[in-house]
Amino acid sequence: MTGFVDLRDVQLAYSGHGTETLALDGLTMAVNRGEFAAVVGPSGCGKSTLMKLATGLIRPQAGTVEVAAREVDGPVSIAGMAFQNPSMLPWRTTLQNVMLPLEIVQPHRKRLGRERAAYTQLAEELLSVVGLAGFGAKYPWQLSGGMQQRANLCRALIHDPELLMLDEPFGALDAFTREELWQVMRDLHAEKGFTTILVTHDLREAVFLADRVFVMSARPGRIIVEHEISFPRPRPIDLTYEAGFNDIVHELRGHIAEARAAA
Amino acid sequence: MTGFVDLRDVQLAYSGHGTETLALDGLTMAVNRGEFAAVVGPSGCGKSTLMKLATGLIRPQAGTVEVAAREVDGPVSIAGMAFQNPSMLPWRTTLQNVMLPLEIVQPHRKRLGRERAAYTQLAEELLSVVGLAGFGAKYPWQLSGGMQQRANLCRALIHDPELLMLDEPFGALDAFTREELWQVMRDLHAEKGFTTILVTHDLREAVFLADRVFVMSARPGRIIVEHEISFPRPRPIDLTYEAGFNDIVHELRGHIAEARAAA
Amino acid sequence: MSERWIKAAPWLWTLGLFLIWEGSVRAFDIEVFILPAPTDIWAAIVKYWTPIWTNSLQTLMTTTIGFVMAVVGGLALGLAIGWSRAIYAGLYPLMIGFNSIPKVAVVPILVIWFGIGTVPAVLTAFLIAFFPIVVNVATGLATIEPEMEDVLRALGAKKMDIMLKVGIPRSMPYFFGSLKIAITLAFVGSVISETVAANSGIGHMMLAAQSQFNVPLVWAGLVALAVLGIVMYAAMAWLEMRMTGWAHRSGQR
Amino acid sequence: MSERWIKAAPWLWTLGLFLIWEGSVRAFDIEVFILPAPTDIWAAIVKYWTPIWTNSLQTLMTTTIGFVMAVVGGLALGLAIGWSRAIYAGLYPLMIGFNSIPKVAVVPILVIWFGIGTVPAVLTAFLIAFFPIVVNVATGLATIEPEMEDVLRALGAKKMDIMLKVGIPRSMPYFFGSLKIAITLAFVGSVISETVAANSGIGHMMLAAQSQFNVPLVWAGLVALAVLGIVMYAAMAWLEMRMTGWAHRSGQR
Amino acid sequence: DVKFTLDWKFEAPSAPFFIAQDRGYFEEEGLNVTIDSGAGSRESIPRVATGAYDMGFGDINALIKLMDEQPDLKVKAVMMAYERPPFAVIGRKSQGVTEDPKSLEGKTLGAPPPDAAFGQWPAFVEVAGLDTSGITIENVGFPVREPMLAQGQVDAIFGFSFSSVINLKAQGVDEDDIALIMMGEHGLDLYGNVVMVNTDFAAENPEAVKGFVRALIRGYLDTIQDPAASVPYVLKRNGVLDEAVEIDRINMAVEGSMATPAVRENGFGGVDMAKLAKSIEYLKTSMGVSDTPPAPERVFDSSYLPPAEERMLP
Ligand SMILES: Nc1ncnc2c1ncn2[C@@H]1O[C@H](COP(=O)(O)OP(=O)(O)OP(=O)(O)O)[C@@H](O)[C@H]1O
Ligand SMILES: Nc1ncnc2c1ncn2[C@@H]1O[C@H](COP(=O)(O)OP(=O)(O)OP(=O)(O)O)[C@@H](O)[C@H]1O
Ligand SMILES: [Mg+2]
Ligand SMILES: [Mg+2]
Repeated sequence: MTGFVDLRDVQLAYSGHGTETLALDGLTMAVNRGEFAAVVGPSGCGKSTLMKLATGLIRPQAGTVEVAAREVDGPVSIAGMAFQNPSMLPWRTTLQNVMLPLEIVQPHRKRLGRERAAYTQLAEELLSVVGLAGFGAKYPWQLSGGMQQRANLCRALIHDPELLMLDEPFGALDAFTREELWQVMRDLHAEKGFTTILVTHDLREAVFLADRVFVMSARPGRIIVEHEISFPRPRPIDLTYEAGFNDIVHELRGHIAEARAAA
Repeated sequence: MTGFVDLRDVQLAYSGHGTETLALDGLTMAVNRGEFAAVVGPSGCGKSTLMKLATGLIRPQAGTVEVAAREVDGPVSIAGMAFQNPSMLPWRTTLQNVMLPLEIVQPHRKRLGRERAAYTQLAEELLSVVGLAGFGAKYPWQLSGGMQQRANLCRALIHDPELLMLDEPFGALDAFTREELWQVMRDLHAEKGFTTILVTHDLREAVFLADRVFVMSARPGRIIVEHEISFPRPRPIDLTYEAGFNDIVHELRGHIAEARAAA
Repeated sequence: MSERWIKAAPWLWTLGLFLIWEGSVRAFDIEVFILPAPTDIWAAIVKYWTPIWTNSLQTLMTTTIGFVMAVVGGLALGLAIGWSRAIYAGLYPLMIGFNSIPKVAVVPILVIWFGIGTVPAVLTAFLIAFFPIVVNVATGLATIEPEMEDVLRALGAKKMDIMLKVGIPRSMPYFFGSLKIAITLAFVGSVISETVAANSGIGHMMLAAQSQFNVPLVWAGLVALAVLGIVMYAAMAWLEMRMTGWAHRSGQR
Repeated sequence: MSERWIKAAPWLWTLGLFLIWEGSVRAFDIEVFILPAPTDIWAAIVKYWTPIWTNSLQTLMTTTIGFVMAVVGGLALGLAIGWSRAIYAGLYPLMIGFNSIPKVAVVPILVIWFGIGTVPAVLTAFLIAFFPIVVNVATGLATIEPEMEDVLRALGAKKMDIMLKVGIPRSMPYFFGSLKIAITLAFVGSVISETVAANSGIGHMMLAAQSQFNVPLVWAGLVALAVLGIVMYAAMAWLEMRMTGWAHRSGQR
Repeated sequence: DVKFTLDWKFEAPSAPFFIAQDRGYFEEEGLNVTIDSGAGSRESIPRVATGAYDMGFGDINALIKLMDEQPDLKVKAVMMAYERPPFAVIGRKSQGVTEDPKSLEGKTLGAPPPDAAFGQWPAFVEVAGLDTSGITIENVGFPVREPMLAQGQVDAIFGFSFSSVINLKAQGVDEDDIALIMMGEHGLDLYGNVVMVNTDFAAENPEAVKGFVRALIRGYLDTIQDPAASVPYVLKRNGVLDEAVEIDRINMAVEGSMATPAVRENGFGGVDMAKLAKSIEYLKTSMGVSDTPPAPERVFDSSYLPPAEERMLP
């Protein structure tokens, strides 16, 4: 079975200054079209590396990476990515940062000139969905850490990507804002059906949002457990207080504990 | 009563490009010497701003800020701070970054020349406590997000500060690493008795570590609830699974929900 | 230090310099053909105001044209060098070699090709101002944080887009830093060319004054150059602040 | 493009340039005193190898001394300007004014003070190379991200410490960028000075050749300058890579 | 010790200095002389005036002009080297310039403003009776002067006979095509380069100045006697010279400027005060010397010269 995103036996080592760091080794995973996948694992195990591989930002030393049935040999243009570190461009306002993908990715790029007003409105709506109404004109360094992260999420979403890559998008948010955004993500996914890979440390987040949760081993990372989450969709937020839910969270917890111990 | 850290009726507005953002207004809070305080509140409410005020990085427009019974009129040298954004200096290795405070703060600065080996060992031990053994020679951009955050924590601790300011130090860590570091913090605090202010979004973290939890309102931020946590110390990690513990977490949750709703 | 003192500082320093200068000329009885006193220079400025003024305008014009050419060319080449390693490897050494050649040696060739007058002056200004822009832009591009590029690369952006959206804005502080260097060099370039072959311009005027042993007028020319240089520089600095305010955040508090 | 081609690129381009040059000189029958063909220049290099070599060494020495002085002085002044707004406001305009003055006008004064020979050449190299360093260092300091400074400020660091630990390292890419500009300028400076006042050095040799109308030798001198310039530049670039490798991360992958 | 600055680079016309040096004439006078190259026959005057150099070699006309402006200038001339200056207008016959100055009318002349020959143009116009209305003067720099003439972009140039003519030949202009108009031969009776001394130095070391002049005159006499033999002394110091060209140059210099009829008659190194007075009159026209010019005796002090017998040409 080949998935929409398909990594097979991938190995990746960072080299530099004479030393080599083996980040991933023998990692195999497949995510189907339209699926919502979550990746969890101990800190430094190679999750961000995995994300960069899937978008083609870096190339594996061994193994193959395929997205949409094409071998990835350079950055793929169908993805939207929220980096772990927001890395907003400091010379652009938040709104301009959010609208950046529109200036790059077709067909928006073509349309942007004519329909700038419409697109601006779209961006502003998206900002207000994440609670940043009125902050579009501010520069990124005028936002708080959590606000930057939310803007970062908007930037990943604005151009309606087929593949959404989210690297700890909610880490710096308080529980309420976080849960609100879970629901936003849930609804957007239901509506647009994009394939999503979410990296997170919050197991409840993973279980609530994902169709499948992948657990990674400690570095060098590979997938040690794949856990199907079969709660029916749409999932209400109250689900997270139910016993069945917490059982799964506990089970995943156990897997991670093992992964850490094994290292 | 004047505390070790004492903010009275503080107001702070960021200005720039013609607009003003009122971040804090009428904030009053006092933390006693040796106390472990936690600050929680919705994203963008001014928590990081509060931290910068207490260390003297910025000055309030109104009200007074006192640390160790002296009005703060510039950066205080008795504090160690872990910024929300790790901001490591890219031209230094991780070890050099961690040792930076020793090059600045007395009496280490005087001694560093003679006792470099001892200090280097101290730094390496600290790195291995947070699980970064062997990563000292790497540059910050060769670390994963969570690893950078842990190095950031080491940098705040290395010079044995009297006042420790931690701005979401565990946000990018998996649950296990996080809980391990909670215990590290707990033991260090018991041993050295520094005064600590911890900003966090994780209420369990706040309740487990703190003597007192301050809840902030939405922006413009001020303290709306002050909650004494009276669990005896040393607190075992299992405490977090007890009912009494979860009750307090739920209570705080309620306060934050109110704070958000009020905004 | 109060805002007002800082405002006044340039004037005070300049005044101080002139006072010391005047004082030492008088104290050591330095002869006018070695170093005229500021008062002598001032007298020359007043007396020869019209030629100084018209020649300054001429020099200003040639400098401006040459500088604009250098900005366009330097930016383009700097970006090209930052763009392609092949261009970098091939063209850069040649350019460095060329730049190590004193322009005064090149002026004669330009004069023989283009006749005397404005064209060689413009070209000299261009040739001399061009290099710092290239180097700084290329350095700016080379030191971009890869994380910033990744933001665009992850969108599948073409190299051109990365250049436009990240490369150029991010290297603007370097670019404007170089403009401040380039503008004064452009000035020097056109003046040098004017001394070799021109019938007008400050350089020509200074040379004519020199051959008349009118040393105060030579120095009046130098003062005119200095003033024009400062004005041009200030214009660049203003532009820099407008364009790269985001990079100068620390200055704002 | 393969690594090997990139390695070869500088040589290929240079070769190409010389071929085109030779070709056009022959095709358009350009007279030797306008533009000698590379073969003529080569002949001159061979014939006058000894003077070229000894004079080059002299120029290299003066340039190096002047450059080192400029580096020390420029770095110091750049930091001072970045340090204090009063110094910035007061000194900067004067410096810009001074820099807009062609150095060739200053050389005679230096000669009167120091006689001819090495000293004025060193000083001219210094004066001309100094400014880009100051401007770039000051620009580098002005564009530091306040977050980085905060790391030290939060520790109660003195301004001096912030300068040492953040200011200087962070502005190193700018500094080294400027060194690459400054080294070639220093070269130009000492050559200019040598043409006015020296008994040796490439500048002197070129002027002597010029007054002999030995145009191929003049060009041989230019080629020598270009080669020396490239060597010095390469040394700076190497130093840059060693010192600010952290800023050139994107180049490493 | 004497620090001496020449007017120009080390070329054949400075051979006498090096002969005096290398053949030990200076040493015989008990002098230790250092000779530096110069940047023009005017540039050396301030060098001496300020005391940066004790003595120097430069243009007497520029010296007069400077003394006129700066009456307390600490320089005086002590020995005449070029009885007749090499000031000339050099044209090309193929472009209609002949040896007759009148042929310059209606032509385009190239002139570097600081050129000493060009400096005398107004006086030359007067003595030669030229109509300047049709003459265009183009400001060309030294490096492009001869090339522009060679290329025909100008019809004639100002310059020193023994520089420009030889440079033109070096550029491949046929010797027969060169028209040399010596200003001195058409009525502009001036003096050329002199040895100058800083007046403070002269007052303190009169014997050194006398010794220097005596030794240097021996050098000049040697040169005049056998110009070609003097060239190696220069070649030794300037590796880029071409021997044949330099022999050509020194021959022209000896012929045209050093061993003139007046010198043959009166000996080398001295001046005729009447001629000097007259030349100062010319300078009023050409260089704007004021109506109260420095006295000839103030400009040139013959007291350091050896007796005339020692100065006669062989
Ligand atoms: N640019 C780099 N150069 C060298 N090593 C790197 C680089 N980036 C990451 N690494 C190393 O690769 C390993 C995996 O890093 P990665 O960022 O993928 O971890 P992660 O799973 O995202 O961790 P976290 O949860 O802490 O963000 C780490 O050990 C890290 O040190
Ligand atoms: N440098 C700045 N300039 C202008 N406004 C700023 C600046 N820094 C913060 N703000 C504004 O001040 C408010 C509070 O910011 P602060 O960083 O203190 O929030 P926070 O409580 O730390 O949020 P988070 O939990 O998301 O980190 C925000 O609305 C933010 O937009
Ligand atoms: Mg990561
Ligand atoms: Mg914050």
